[in-house]
Amino acid sequence: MTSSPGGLAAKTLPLLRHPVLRRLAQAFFVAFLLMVFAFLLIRLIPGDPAMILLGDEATEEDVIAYRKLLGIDGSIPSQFGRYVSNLVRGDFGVSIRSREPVLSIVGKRLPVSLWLTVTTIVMTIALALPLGVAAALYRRTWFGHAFQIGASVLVATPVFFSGLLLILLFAVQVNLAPIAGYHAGFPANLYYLWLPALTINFVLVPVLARILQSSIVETSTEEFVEAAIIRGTQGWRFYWRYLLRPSLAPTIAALGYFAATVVSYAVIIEIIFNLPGLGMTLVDAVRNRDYPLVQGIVFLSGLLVVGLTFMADLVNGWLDPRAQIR
Amino acid sequence: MTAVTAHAGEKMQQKDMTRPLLEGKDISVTFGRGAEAFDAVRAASVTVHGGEAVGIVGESGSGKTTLARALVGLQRPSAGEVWLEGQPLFSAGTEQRMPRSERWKTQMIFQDPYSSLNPRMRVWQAVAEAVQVWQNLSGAEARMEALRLLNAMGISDDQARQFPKSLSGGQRQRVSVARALAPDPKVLIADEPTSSIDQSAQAQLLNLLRRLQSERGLAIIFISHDLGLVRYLTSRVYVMQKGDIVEAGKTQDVLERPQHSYTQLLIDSIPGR
Amino acid sequence: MCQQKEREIEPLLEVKDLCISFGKGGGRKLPVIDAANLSLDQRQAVGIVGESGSGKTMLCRALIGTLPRHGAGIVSGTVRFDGQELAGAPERVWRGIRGREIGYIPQSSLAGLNPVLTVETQLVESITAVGSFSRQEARQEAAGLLEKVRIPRAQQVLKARSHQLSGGMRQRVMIAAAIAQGPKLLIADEPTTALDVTIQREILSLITQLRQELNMALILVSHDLAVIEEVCDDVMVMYAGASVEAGPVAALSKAPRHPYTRALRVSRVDRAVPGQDLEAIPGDAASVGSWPAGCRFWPRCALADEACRRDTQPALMPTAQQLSACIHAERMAELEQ
Amino acid sequence: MTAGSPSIAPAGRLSRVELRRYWRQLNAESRWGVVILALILVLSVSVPLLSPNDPYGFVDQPLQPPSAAFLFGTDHLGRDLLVRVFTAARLDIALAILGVSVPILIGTFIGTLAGTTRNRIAETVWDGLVNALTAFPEIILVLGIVAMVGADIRGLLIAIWISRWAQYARIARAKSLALRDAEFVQAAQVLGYSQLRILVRHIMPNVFSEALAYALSDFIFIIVIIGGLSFLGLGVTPPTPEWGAMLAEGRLYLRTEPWLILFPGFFLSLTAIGVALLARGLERISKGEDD
Repeated sequence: MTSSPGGLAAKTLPLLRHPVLRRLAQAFFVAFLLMVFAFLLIRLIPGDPAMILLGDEATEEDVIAYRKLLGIDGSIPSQFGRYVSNLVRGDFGVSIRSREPVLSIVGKRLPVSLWLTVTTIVMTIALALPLGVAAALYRRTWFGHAFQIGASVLVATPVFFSGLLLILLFAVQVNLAPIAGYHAGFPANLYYLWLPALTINFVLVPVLARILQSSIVETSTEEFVEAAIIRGTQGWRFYWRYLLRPSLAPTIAALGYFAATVVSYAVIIEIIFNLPGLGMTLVDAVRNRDYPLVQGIVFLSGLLVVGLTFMADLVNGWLDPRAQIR
Repeated sequence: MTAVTAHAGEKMQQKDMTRPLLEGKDISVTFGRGAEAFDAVRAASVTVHGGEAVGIVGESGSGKTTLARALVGLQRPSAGEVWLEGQPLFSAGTEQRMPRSERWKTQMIFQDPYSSLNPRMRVWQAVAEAVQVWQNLSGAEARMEALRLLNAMGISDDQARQFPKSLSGGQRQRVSVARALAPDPKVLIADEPTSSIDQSAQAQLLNLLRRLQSERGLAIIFISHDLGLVRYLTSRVYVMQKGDIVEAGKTQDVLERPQHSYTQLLIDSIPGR
Repeated sequence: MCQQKEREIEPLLEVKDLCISFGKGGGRKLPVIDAANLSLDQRQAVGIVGESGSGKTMLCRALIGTLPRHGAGIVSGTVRFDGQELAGAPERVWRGIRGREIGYIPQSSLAGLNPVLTVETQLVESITAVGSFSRQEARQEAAGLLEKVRIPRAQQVLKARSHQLSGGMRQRVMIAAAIAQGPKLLIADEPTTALDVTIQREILSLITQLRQELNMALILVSHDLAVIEEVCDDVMVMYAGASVEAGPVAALSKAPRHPYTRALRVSRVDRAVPGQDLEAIPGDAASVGSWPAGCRFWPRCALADEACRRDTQPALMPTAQQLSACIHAERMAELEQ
Repeated sequence: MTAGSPSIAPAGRLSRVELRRYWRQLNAESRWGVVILALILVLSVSVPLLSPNDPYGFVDQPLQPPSAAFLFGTDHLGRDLLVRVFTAARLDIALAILGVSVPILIGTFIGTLAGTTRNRIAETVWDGLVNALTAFPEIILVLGIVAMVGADIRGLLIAIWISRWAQYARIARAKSLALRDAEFVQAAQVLGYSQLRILVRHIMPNVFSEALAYALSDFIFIIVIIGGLSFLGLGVTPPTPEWGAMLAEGRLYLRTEPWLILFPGFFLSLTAIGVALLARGLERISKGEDD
């Protein structure tokens, strides 16, 4: 992540020299711009959205009412002002279809998506860390070569295909997972979530393991590793202090970045596995041209990623003091 | 030995009467603002005459590179003026900028041979580009001229066809010199050009610079932390410490009778002393 | 008894006809060193001088047993240290040697310290590797080490990480870590390359003092002959993977018996006359993988003749007070005119 | 594996000798990538040309398993799956190339400009813009734009263009920031070259090579987005043959007629795998690894 916004702010506000506060200020700035983008999204609609929704036979009153519903009545600055003040008060608009507040729809559907995301990320870490370390340590053996080829193959296989294949294998042939569906409540939901999470990890784990692997390989050529070997540092202490810890920073940073990818893939995965999460809601909303609902979900998903990235940054700063001085 | 120094002295006297070719007057460079501001260079004045080689010595952080960058217009000084051939090129007071048409007169060779050539251009192209921009030649003529310049620097036609990555550090620095000479400049500023090349390549490069100075009458500002190099190549020297010029004078005098304790420390630190 | 006697005459370290290649297994081997010879006694200081690509760093790695990490290995030759053969020694043997018997200061002070650990953590590792110390004792020992390398405010430096220290300070910490286990031999690979001249002077004199205080032998690698002349008793000159001359510093500086050594001396600017050309070595240094046949130096040598081109790289032979790998060692006087 | 070089589409002015030289510089991974991509290109050109069957036409009973007459079987409407799979290949690859090429041009241009200006406030706003745009989960942003612009090929492409350029801008900006301090750029300034010349001759080529490397991995992502959105019914829609849309159709027959998803899915994956192998191979060559 670039640090320029914080850099400028640090010049003007001494408080922002603290790295955590600086990151926080950055996150808020980005969140504000997310809001602007979400606001602009609805202006991409060619023509009059109200007319599109109502058709040609709409009455004048209906069109005016719809414009109000969509927040596109009045001048652009006043629209934006209203939009922002509504958002701040937690009003994300109303679904055109169900007339239910966007926030309450999201509130109902979000837990499923969050569970999927969290399950996926936990699984990613559990799988990618050992795999990356092994791929680095056994780089020149058959395992290392198999890892390279296997990673390229898995990374390139689209989730909606690998998802179907996994259903074919685990749900149809072996019956270790349900074909689709969801049942709320931990830990029962894990039964429904492990296969979708695994599907996303088919793409994510190779990428992350590769980053960790090349980071470890790079670290291992550093002088300080040689110095540690020479002064006789051995065993787990050597691996943790000299190979893994200095290499984790880029991996964690990537993990924060991949939060967006997980949320992305979750959309398709929810459709395949029939999970009633935000992704499914979004796809339905797109099909139904439910503009406010689409707008709200796009904005909130961005906000979610900014939050996750912020957390990854914090962990990163703690792991690697070099990151703070940049 | 005596004949050489006498000759050099004579030359110096001659030059002292004429006005300097390049002159930096009271140049200051400040980085940052407010509480974090620090002066990289403080009111430094340097001059160089035609055909003269002048040294700037100092350790890392002394401001010598920043001063050089200010002289070629790569760094905007916060105060001071740069004069070339009696004409003001830049003045911090008027925010006047160095006109592009004047730039060719002062050229520079950089410290890192590995980043001073564009990795996507063949060696001859890098030189031919400079030739074409400044000498109004056709493509084929520029290529011939570039190869001629490169050959004079000891780069063969075969090497000129390569990309920089297949050249050694010493060869790259000589390519940099060829490129800097393409506009036929009057002043050449060399910023630690030998600090990251091997000793045998260093001797080749130093010979080249010395000949450019004595045979073509090129004025050279040689920046280094190594007093040995400065002693060999220059007749006058400025010693910099933490942004200030703490001592200036004829190289021989400064080395034999240093007035400032920092100069003395630098002299004592030369290996083999 | 008999062994005891032998040890008295045997040098502390003897490297004989060492060949090192990149790559594993048969087929594609790329030699980086093919005739390195080095000998050093207890408490002696020997310098290794050579330009980039001459193999001097690889030789150091062979002496601390880290060649495999760099994709290289010893092909032939011997490395005897303190009566023990180290060429091809298993990792188990190296663990008893590295740090304890042979200390090492790496090339670049910038990357020598782990950026995520404090100085204290790394020094304590060094200290506890040899004996059992309590945490408190180890910390005290670490502070003592920093004092030994003349670091003021040791407590503050112990808590620092590498990016908070200056280059000179980092290199002092590296020296402290290298001497922590009281080695008999200290290897310093270009320890001052990235440092300012004034700091370089301080570090070199620190190394010299510590060597005397702790009775260590020293191998100092540098591309600068002047640095070596200042610190060392003997010097070994490397060119393109081979030792080309070795002997007392004084002999090599007064009457070099290899044209390359001579060229290194006369191409220096220190004693050159301003206004006169330096006697530069023509051409470029032979790089790894493209060594010429015959004597490696012949394409750049004024003495070269048919014999130099035809034969293989000559071995070191005694001449005057030193060893030289030039078949025309006796004709060296010609070059002085 | 090392057998003769594959016939890559029109070689232009490249001579046979040169092709062979390039081939020799490649490592195993990138060679596999080239072979796979060449195979798919050849099949996607030749199969629809040579086959007597129409990708839209009814040719036999629906849901026939693969046989000698219909190598890939027939789909739920009785269309020849083989012809459909390779007609889809043409569309998917063309769309992916279109999807990559516009963002790389726009993004690199904007990013390089942003990287070469020295205005703190502009930089701050710029950083925020790119960070915000790249913070949106990619597919969600694409879906959002498609919802507004329209769920068809045009909407899909516009959505990809709007959402992907920022990645290239980010890469280009980082690279040009680094290049701004490179000594060869400073040398160009000292030589008095015009800003335009420095930008076009010295900065752009170096930025572009970095962007191209990214473009290969982006190609994979974009082909997944195209397939993914069509799979969701929001991109290319039936009856147009498109891999993702075909998977969506075949999904209903997953238990009983799995070949309906296996063939389109396999060739979609194989295309992406070919590009992935090529990208990885080239990356390793440029890094200087050759094991």
